[in-house]
Amino acid sequence: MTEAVVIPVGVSEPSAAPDAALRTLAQEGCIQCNKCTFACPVHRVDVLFSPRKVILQAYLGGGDDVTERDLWACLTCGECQAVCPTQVPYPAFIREKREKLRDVMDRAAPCKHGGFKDLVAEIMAKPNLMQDRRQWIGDGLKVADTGDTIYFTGCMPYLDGIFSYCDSAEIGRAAIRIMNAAGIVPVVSNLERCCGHDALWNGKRETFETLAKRNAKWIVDSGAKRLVTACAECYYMLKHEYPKVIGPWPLEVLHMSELIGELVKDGRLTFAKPVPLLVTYQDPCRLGRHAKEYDAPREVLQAIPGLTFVEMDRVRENSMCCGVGAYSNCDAQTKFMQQERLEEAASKADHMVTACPHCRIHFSCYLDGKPVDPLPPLKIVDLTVLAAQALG
Amino acid sequence: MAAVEHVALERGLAAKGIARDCGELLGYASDASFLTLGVPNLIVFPKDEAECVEIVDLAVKHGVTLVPRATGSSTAGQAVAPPGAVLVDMERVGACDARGHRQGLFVPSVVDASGHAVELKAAKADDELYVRVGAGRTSDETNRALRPFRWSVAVTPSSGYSTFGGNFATNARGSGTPEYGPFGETVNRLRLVASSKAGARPLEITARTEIRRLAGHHGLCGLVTELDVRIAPILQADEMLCAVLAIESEDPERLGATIGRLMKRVASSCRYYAGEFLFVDDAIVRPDDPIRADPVLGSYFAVRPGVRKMVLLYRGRREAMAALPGIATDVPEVSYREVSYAQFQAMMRVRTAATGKSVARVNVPGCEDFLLREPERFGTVLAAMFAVLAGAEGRPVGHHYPDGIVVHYRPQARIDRDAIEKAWSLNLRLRDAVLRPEFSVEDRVEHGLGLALFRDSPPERQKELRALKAEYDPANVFCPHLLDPEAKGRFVGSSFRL
Amino acid sequence: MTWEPQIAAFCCNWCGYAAADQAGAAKMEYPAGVKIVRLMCTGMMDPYYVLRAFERGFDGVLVVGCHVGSCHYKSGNLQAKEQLDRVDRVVRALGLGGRLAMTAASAAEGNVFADAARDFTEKVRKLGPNPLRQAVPA
Amino acid sequence: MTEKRKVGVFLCHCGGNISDVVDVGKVRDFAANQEDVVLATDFRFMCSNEGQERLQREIREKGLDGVVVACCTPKMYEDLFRGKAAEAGMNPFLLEIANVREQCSYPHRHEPAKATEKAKALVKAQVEKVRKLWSLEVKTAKIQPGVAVIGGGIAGIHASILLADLGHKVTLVEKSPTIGGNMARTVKTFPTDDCAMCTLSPKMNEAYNHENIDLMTYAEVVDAKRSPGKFTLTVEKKPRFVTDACIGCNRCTERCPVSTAKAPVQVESEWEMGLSKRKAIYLPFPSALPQLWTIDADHCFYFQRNHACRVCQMVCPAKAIDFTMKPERVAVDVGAVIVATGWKEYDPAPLAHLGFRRHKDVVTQLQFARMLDSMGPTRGEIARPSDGKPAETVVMVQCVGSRGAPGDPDTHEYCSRVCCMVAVKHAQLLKKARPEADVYILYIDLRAYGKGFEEYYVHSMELGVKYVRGLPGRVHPEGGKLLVDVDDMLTGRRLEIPADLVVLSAAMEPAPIDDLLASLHVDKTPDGFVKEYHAKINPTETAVKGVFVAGCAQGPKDITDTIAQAGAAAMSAAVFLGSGEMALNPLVAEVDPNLCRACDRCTEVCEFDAVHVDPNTLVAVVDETACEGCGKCAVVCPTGAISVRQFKKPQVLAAIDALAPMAVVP
Repeated sequence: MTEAVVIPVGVSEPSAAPDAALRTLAQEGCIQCNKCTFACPVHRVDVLFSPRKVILQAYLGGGDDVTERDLWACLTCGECQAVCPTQVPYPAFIREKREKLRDVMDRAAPCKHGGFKDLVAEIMAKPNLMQDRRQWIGDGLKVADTGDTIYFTGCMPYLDGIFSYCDSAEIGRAAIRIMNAAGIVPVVSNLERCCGHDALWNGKRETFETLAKRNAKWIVDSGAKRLVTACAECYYMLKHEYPKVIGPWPLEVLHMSELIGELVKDGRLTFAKPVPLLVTYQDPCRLGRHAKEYDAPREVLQAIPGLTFVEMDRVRENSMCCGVGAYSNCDAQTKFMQQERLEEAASKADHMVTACPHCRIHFSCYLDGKPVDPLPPLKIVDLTVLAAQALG
Repeated sequence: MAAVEHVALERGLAAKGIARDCGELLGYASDASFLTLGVPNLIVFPKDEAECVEIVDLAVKHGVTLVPRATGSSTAGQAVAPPGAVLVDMERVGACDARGHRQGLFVPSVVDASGHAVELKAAKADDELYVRVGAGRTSDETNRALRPFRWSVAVTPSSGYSTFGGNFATNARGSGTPEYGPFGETVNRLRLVASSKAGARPLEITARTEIRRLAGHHGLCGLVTELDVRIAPILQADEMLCAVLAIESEDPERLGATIGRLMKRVASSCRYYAGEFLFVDDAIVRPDDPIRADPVLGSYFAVRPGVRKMVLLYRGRREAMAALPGIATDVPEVSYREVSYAQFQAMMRVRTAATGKSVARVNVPGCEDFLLREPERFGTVLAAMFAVLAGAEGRPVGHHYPDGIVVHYRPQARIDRDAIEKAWSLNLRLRDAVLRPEFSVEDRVEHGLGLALFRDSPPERQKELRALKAEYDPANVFCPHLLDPEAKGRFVGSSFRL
Repeated sequence: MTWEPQIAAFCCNWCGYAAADQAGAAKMEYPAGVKIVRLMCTGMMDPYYVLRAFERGFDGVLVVGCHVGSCHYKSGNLQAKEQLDRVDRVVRALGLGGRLAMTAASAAEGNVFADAARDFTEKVRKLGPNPLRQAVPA
Repeated sequence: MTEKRKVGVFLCHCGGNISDVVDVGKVRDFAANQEDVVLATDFRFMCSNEGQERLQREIREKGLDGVVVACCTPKMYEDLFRGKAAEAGMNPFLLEIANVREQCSYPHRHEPAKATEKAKALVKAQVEKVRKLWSLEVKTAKIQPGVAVIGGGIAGIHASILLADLGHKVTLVEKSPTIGGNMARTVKTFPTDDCAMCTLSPKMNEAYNHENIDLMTYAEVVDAKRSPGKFTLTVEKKPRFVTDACIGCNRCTERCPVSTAKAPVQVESEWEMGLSKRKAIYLPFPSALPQLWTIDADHCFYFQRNHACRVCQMVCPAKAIDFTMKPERVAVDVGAVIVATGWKEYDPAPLAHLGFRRHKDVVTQLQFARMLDSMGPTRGEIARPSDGKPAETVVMVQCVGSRGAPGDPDTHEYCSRVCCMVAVKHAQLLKKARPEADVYILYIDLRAYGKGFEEYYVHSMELGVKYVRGLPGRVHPEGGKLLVDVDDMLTGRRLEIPADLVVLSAAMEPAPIDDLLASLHVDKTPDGFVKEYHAKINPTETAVKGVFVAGCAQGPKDITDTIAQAGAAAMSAAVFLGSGEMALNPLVAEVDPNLCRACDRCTEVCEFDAVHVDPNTLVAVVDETACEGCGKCAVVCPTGAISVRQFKKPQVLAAIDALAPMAVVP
């Protein structure tokens, strides 16, 4: 019972027995149509990179036949899966390959900040950790130690210690402002730890599971009814990956955009102040293709008075990745992907809204540096921050 | 990288800074046909005509065989290279910027029949217009660029991400073919890098007769780099008719005969844009697929056991299809329903996905698709076909073209040697059962003949191809292996031969 | 053995490291828990090193560079300051506040180095062991 | 993945300095058990010949490709040991020092146990680092022969001659029509009172005639590009409109209508500090070099009144006038550049209370110097510019524009250093010429610090020069004189000195060369003078390798010091050029092109202008001749594409991890 019977001329009998990842893949029935390669943002700038090729190579070579470049260059953005006629879960495939191969095929040079974030995650996985992660909140904002709603900040409090070019804490402040405005005093806990997104997607499942269990412990113990996060990655992880490890949640997991939509619907939140901006929206991979949440953010944008919202050409499942996945790959190619996407955005609007702090960071990083080609003026704004501006 | 001429070739490419890969190329050992001739040891990625010229020059100089491939979606083995040959990935040609990065979003340049640039905004619906595109462009990309102007490519092959270069090499058919003919008919101008004894020979071809000759050249004649491709205005909802016809029966012969007669009448009295059909079974869409919940379409997916159910889809200009409702009502076994364009597209998605693309299965090539010239024989053919298919997995689908019915069938197999080999032998039996002149059945018109080009194309076409090749490729660097009637590939999943 | 604060002292080649040599040569004493990592300039002090040191169990991180204006490379020490101020946010959020410090000592100021090493060690002693590190039985 | 290493560890007792405290045996045994360590040995004196031979023997016999010497600070013997290792055939950059003396046995000498533990950690750290190190090659870059000296003052001239005598091809670029600079204006030089021109002229001639000196006057360096070992200067030669055919007969000047009595256009002579007029075609001063006349197109009627006047052309016997001359740009490739752009005199106009420009009889020391010149505008007569009457009472005011209040935009904070002696010199020259004249010097501090200066100063008092401690509150005309109000801080008396002539000792300012410095990427100190590499020990070098500084461009100084520094600069340049090629420090930044995002952040933080993004490849490129290896770029690089050799992340981390306490939560 093996798909490794595939032995073309000149190829020796595959050594390694095909593994789980490969089986998933093959059983999804890859038909080698190459649409994945076509949709792949990495392929566009590095013609040698092709998911189809990687699949066939793994398929014929017996599982672990993956090159280091192919293993780490993938953004796991899922554009390939979105266009695949048979829904081959390529990101999941790469993820499992990374879990399996990272020891023998560690990234030659991970995106530097990624290395830093990984280390923060490693530290947060340690037992007797006493964080003081609420300094960023500042005055005038109400948070609690217990309550119905948890605001899961994610690594946001740490990001400003790494990235000079965008103030990530303002996302958190905006989120709390909005909740306060709707009469919600969210729980922000010092017990919170990294959601483990990067760990999982970079093949450190152990770290991820430790983090997941430690988070689940305090979240469940808190007795809260729902958990909200403004981060696409945290949202995807908590909602879709955590249950696989810790079982079903006793509470509801929401992305900030969903919460805002809900609050606006039942009139607990009103956007009084017009925000006269011309914006377009960047679907974050984790919120969009991975968590299938496309509409909530758009509804929020529509709800903001004075705002003009234009779509880019490639949106929703076909939206283009910000160029960096799980901080695992930022290199000579990345800049071209970001240039391409930002040119597209700039051709439509002067503000690009995203619902993921990380898309925001990666694009801002690009704009902070020197673009490869001249770009029209463009600002990257976080959805939550934008929404908070519309409060009276 | 073994052979000396390859090393020399690779050095030449390096000197010109042409993208190439000579690392592990297991991933290029096959294409969507799952056929292989071996593992190539060099693949080249030209980004424009200039680089194509360099490559052909080097190939002639070093006597290396070139095998062009596009997105690799070929289901017939065009894109696999015999030992010693070099793959040329044409995917970027004319579709990328100076840095070689693919530009998915682009402004289409549109010309008229005589090649003069045209403002698309100002164009009238009945103008004869062409979009000037690189061979690496796809109909998806091009249609996205044309949509704002309410135009689209006249003939769109079922896979919108296959390249125009590939469509021309196989002379592909697709929606639009009933009105405009196969892809080759819609090409008005061609740039081709052919060979001479001395090296590369870039040509510009504008004579329609010559273009028709070259259509379906399977890469034998050189590297196509640019084409003028016919475009057509997008039908608006109110001027469009979308119809779904359905019929079911325990007896495939009766089913086929009835539909065949109906198709013949449609062909003679309607000018339609697309005519597609599929055989529905329970597994054709996932249980959770939203289409099952559709109040109108959902019904088509309920199939009583033991019966064959065929759904036939027509789309076209309302006035050109005025006769269709009448024809349908004349046939009591057939249910007729007009649907919205959205619903039509939903059904088409199922139709496309049904071509042997299902979970937990690999597709076994072989009798991939065939053309039935005389619709009245459809019953006989279906009977013969289902007789062989009894108990096998996979489902036939097809197109109804004015010149005949194309049927696709790719058996699927669980991913283990036994299942794959069963499907394989099934295929061979299917060929024997169906590919019979007396049925007026011809092999492979949709995706080209690929490795089977010479074995399966009629003698006169073989003669024609030889003549073409002699004319355009005197250096004989392009796919000579396709001229070998004995050309054989191996299915990567078995030890069988074609 | 009883817990002794373990300090990673990142020293620039021209001032910090030379000052430590001075201190040694002058037989000035400072706690043995202070261990020096030599860098060419504090300008190459990557915030990553700070976290790595803590992750590997150091109780404190001390960065010793040149005085403002006398950096061998003009402004490396200024960049280091900027970088460390930034990463200190992370350090504090991780509950390691006060365990990161930067100071300056010229090549001649062995005493300044020795004092800094002593004072910082005492400061860290008050904070107790790095919580990321297994508590060592007292 | 680095290949398996063969590391040798050598522990030095330092004759007890180490071994009396650190248990060397324990450390040796510990070291022996470290991964990749194939040899751990100890010895009484590693730095002794015997120790070095041991090192080399073991490297040869065991084929070591990594060595850790645990001894005193690397500042002592790192180079020595690396050299020896290289002789023994090992890549010298694979040798590291574990500093167990200064860092263990000395500071922890009362805690031997702890010292020993720490020594183990230090050794382990270096072993781990060595295991991660890469072999490095010392690259060299050919240094372009030839040197450019910018500025034809005494500093530039002196430096040029020295270098030319050493056989270097020198390009001497001077922006004015003649060389000589400010020294030529200063009649006599203190403290010896010998005639400036008499000492300067021979040097000017020597420079002018030297076969190795290519003199470019009336020319300016408009751009400079640097590549490894080479500067390419773009020099713009301004058109003189007079060809080399000029025989110096002066007929043109005599007949030039500009600045004649009735002429509507009067041009002040730069050379005479505006004390006299000059023609539109002129020679700055009689002994100017080259002896080539120059047409000042801004004032010449030919240019200003569309070709109205061609007198000079008509009278020129040599047909040397050519109105069609155009500015001409030439590229000059050199290996070194000496900036000797000198100084200009501070303009006291902003100090309204001193009345400069408001009262004709207020002049600066440089103008006064011209008056003292027997060839000068007044033929040596010290007369009042207002009416030409002889000046009976002359008041000199010190620290004009220098030693100003911090932050005062109109003055400089620095001491201009030479003004005191200039005033003393001029005062006594006047006294000697006209003993009856009253000469006052108003000062705050009189700085006579140089050799023979104090005596010079005392002598001036003997001659009757009057010194008043205090600076004037105001200078105002009264009864045909200028009343100078000053409080004598020593006597407390308020003086009102009726002066015929007030002479302001205006500060030295750097010549305006911002563009030049920018294109050379040389910095300025806050006072605007060229920044030396190190104010104390590299006063003639700049942070840019191959660029040197001489004379007042670096700071105010007198001629003696200028000559001295020019010599030093020439020497530094000669040594630099002499080597013919420069060994490039391998411990500098390098870029991984596969990771570079071309974001330009490295370029922004680099103090040495050593990294640039190649616009074609869009990858950052390090200029190894310029990079100092500080590693700022590595920290700001978002992808880790750029890093400093031997201090790459894995190498530093290896050390950190090895030093870290063992008890870490797994």
